[in-house]
Amino acid sequence: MTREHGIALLILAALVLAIPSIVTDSYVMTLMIFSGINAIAAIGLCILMGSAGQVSLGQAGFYGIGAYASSVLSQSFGLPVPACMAGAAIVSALAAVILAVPSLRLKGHYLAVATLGFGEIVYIVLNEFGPGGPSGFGDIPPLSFAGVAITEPAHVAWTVWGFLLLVLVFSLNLLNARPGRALRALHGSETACSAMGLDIVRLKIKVFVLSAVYASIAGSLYAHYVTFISPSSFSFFHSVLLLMMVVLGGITTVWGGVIGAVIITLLPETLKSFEELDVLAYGLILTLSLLFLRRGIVPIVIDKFRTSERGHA
Amino acid sequence: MKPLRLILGALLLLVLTASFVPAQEPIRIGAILSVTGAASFLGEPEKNTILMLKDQINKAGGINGRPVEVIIEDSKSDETQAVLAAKKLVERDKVVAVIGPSTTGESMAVIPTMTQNKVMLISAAAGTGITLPVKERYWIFKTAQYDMSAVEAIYTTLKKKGIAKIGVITITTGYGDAGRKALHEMAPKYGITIVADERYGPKDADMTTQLTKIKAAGAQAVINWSVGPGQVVVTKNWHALKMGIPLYQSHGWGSKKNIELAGKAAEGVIAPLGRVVVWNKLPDNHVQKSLLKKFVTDYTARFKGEPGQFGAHTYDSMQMILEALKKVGPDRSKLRDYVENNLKKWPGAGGVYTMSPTDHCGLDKNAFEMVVVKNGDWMLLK
Amino acid sequence: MTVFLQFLFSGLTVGSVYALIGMGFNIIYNATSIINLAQGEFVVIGGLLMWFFLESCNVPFFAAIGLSILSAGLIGLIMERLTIRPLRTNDLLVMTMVTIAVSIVMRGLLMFKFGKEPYSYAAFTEGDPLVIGGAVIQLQTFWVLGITAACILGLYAFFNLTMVGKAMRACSFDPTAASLVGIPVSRMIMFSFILSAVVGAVGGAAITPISLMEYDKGPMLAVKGFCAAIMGGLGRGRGAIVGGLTIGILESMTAGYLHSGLKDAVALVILLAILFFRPAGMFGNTTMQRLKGH
Amino acid sequence: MLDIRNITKVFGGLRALDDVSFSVPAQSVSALIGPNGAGKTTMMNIISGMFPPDEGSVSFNQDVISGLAPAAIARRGLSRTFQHLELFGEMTVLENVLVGRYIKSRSGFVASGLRLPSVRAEEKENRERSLDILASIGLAEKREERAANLPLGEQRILEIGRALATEPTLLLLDEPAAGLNIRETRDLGEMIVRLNADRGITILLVEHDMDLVMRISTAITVLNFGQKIASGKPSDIQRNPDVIAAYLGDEEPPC
Repeated sequence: MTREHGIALLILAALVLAIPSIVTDSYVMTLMIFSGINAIAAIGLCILMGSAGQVSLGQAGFYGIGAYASSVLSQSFGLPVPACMAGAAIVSALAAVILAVPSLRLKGHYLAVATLGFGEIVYIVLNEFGPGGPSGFGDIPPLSFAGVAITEPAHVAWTVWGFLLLVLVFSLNLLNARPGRALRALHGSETACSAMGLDIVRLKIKVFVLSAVYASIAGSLYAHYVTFISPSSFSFFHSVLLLMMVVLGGITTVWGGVIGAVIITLLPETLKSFEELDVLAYGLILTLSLLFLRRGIVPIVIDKFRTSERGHA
Repeated sequence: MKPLRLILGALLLLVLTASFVPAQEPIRIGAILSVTGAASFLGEPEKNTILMLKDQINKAGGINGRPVEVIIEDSKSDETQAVLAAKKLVERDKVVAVIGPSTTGESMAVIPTMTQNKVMLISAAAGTGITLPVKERYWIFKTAQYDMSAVEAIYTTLKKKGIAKIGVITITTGYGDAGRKALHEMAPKYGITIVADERYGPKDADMTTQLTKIKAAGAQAVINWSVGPGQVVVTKNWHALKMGIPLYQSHGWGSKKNIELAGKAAEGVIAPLGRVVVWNKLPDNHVQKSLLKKFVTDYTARFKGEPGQFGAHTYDSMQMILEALKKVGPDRSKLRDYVENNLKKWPGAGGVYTMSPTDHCGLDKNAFEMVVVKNGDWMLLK
Repeated sequence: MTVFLQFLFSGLTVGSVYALIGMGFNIIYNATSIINLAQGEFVVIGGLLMWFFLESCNVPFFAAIGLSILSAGLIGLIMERLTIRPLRTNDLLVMTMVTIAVSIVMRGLLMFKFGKEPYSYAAFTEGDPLVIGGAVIQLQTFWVLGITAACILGLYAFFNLTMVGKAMRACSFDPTAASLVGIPVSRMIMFSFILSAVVGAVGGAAITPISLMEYDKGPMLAVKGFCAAIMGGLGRGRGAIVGGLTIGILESMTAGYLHSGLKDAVALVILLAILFFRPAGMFGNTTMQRLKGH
Repeated sequence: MLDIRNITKVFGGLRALDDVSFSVPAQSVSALIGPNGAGKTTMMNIISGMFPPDEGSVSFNQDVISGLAPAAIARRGLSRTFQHLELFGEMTVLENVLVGRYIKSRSGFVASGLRLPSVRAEEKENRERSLDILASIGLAEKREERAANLPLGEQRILEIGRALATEPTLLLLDEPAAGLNIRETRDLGEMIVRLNADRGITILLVEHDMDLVMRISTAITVLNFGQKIASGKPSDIQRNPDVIAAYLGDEEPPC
């Protein structure tokens, strides 16, 4: 991890600690919580796409598995929530391996459609066989740690953003060590990677699993926070939304996922005043940002910052 | 320097006088509706109805002189958005009560928020889980009839006609799923066997296959449970296949638009509909007649189209809240108590309500009339 | 047998629409390598505009079709001019995301203009459904099948017989070489958007009397059409047709013989299986795919 | 050390390699030369496992390696560079070399994410070794530069540095001097000789620059139209009439 990342993490950590004193409005707090949840899933997609160059249109599938598995484990078996989240992550990881092994032979659009198909299948299975079917099910135990329920909005925000910080630290550590460098190298040249002795297929499977586990954690947090879930929250649209977050924020750095997630989560709320036209405004803003900020917001800002720094030096 | 001081003085005066005028703080009611998204066919009439009632009450002087403000949040048919909307309404806008959400899933999703904050929610969705178990749903009411009641209305008719074997076709959404469960649950009680149980997606283009299967299974009637374009497509396919068995639709069928879209295919389709759809076919002495007449005429005059079944849901919840406000004032807890204890044989657009500490819906199968489509219009089924 | 025929007809009807959308994907993919996820919106536009001209403006039938096609082509042109051309990037991911954003804009506009309710109009020919071997077919189904066939033939003729069509094919094989021999590649890209919008719109106009049309039907149609194109091998016209019909029939047969709740899932599982065994689709040439690169 | 036995490779109807055999003795600087289209790069790709031969076999330290995946071959100590550069352009110079250290280290996903002490130790060692390599190839000062920003000559050298990081016993260099000026080529030659002498790495070189080949190599194999036409010491090759004829046909005589 470089010094810049460390500083950014510290600032973020300080902000997270200060959440209760900055945010007094519980509606804003809720927005923060959802942003954080989305950011966790987006970081996984960021690493998958930006580092390993794989596209996934089925990330909502893992998000859904995380939510459902964790809810069922905690509701039906009465296991403590952290254990359920870990269990859900294992289920998602297994699903990711099952999907990854055959799919990774596929390239580009074909891989995209395989992941899309996976996400849709998960959605249909949840709809048909999930507890509650399309209507979903509620009364999911709230987040808890060591038997103490976490329901106070500020505490939930701490939990979610705490997870986000952990995920960020883990990801940055990973990306700046042996496996992460290999992943980034994969994005650069697969030919050279194989000549360097990298086992490309295994690396790809592992990063796929990593992104699935992140999405799963996000899904579990969502389920235990809202305490009600139905398949519609885990449809293709959510996969596209996650993709949009990552592309808008910038796929080359995990911070892109965080910023993208916050923006995409807040955007519809700020557009409420457009009423009937909010869908239109949303689409226009997305189109324009993609047209003008095509490399993603974070990489552009970093470049601006670096050039201005150099200009002063 | 002088002109500035003058302006400042004028401004000060303006502010002072403004605060002296007894400008009444409006009473705020919240609403969470699926105005856009997959369930927008629900949210649209629900929203219009609320807007209309709000304007009417304000024109009549508001509640004891205080104007009513309704803050309508679009949940985009999405549970996450619904939760956000609930938090905003309850904690930021400090509303006295909340109407909606439009769907069962969204209603279930906001229940914890409402319960924690001790604010009454009058849902416009049908799911039984919304108001049951009543003990855990202290703050939650609903104005949509139970799916059970609509099913009972259909089954009563079937029994009368001597039909014992039916084919069920439902949409794969919460609406269709709830109907499907109710259909299965109630069938034994009426001696009805479900010989085929088919489903289709909300955007499917053709249901011929499912209907063919139902026919092959020897069903004596088809029951379709859906809202949106699916019910029209099923009707068209049913007609094209000349199935020779009657088609029953759910209470979601109650929009003239459906007859228009299905054309002559709709002839003979039977459905349990709320009286709001067939108000002009009711006898004059019916308790709901006059209020329905006013509701539908006003609605049609202001918005194109009819309020339909779903407009009736928010009509009733809005009227309940307004009545309670007049009686007990803008107190969250007193409003809830009033709705729970004081609405007995209360005529609304959706039926005649009797709320109690053990029933937070207050409607039964008598809220429905069995209606058949004849010559492009509704006819009460005799 | 009757039941089987009925399932087959139902599958063919739905499948031919998937095929048309799949072809729309291919036209743009061949010219630009972009997956245009706003393809479903072209179909919706076709259906809703047809309704607008027929029912709202009372234009005669053929004029209404002509006007719908013209307007759809114009919308395709505008989309290319305003988003794809200024973007000029090799980043296919960003381009594909832009098409998603554009589809949201289109949905917003359609909702604003047409509202959220479904629309329909009379079938192109009046009359009772046809009975073949005991199975019933609505007359409009023949229109859908006929229009699909006409589009296939028309596109075949266009790409093989006309100068513009040949030039577009040349661009899809090798844009650099095409521009070297003087083919205006960027204009060909523009044509591809117009053409694919028209193909989508025609399909939308034909299917609306059967399935109804509302502003937000696009994404589902796009996903199915995309699957059709992928199943047949991206960029292959013939592939999209077979892919679309296969998916349509698979769905119908699953609904008929297995369970209707699983029809989409089974179709997807088979799609995935095909991809896993033939990573470039049923007709995709793996070596071609490798040469064309990433 | 490397034995090429009767290798044949056919692309479409074209015999890119036709029954070619030669060997690379340990500690040598061997060269594979020939006019354009002679099949040199094809041979390099077959040796490194990029694609399998149609016939024949490749043995490395007495083990048959033809048919193995490129990564497996690399892990046996055979590394290579590319004629058309395959650097990780978005990564820094140092990171490029660190990727080369991949097979010589073992930290996995979880350990790295948690930054366990073992990972720190390994990272430290990898960094030191990589910096050593950069120092020895003269790129130490540019270690934080993006690889894509380097001039072509330095990119070629970086590819060699990255290959060195895998600690190979045999290094394949595919036209390392292409696009380099005379001075850069001379430096490159000196570096190759040094690698061979100091680190004991066997080198197999494909190169067009005859000057360089003749100066540094100890054994040369000549291909023409997929067939071996000569092999031997540089002095013998220079005098070989077949070789001269082949190059005259290509209008690019040796020396």
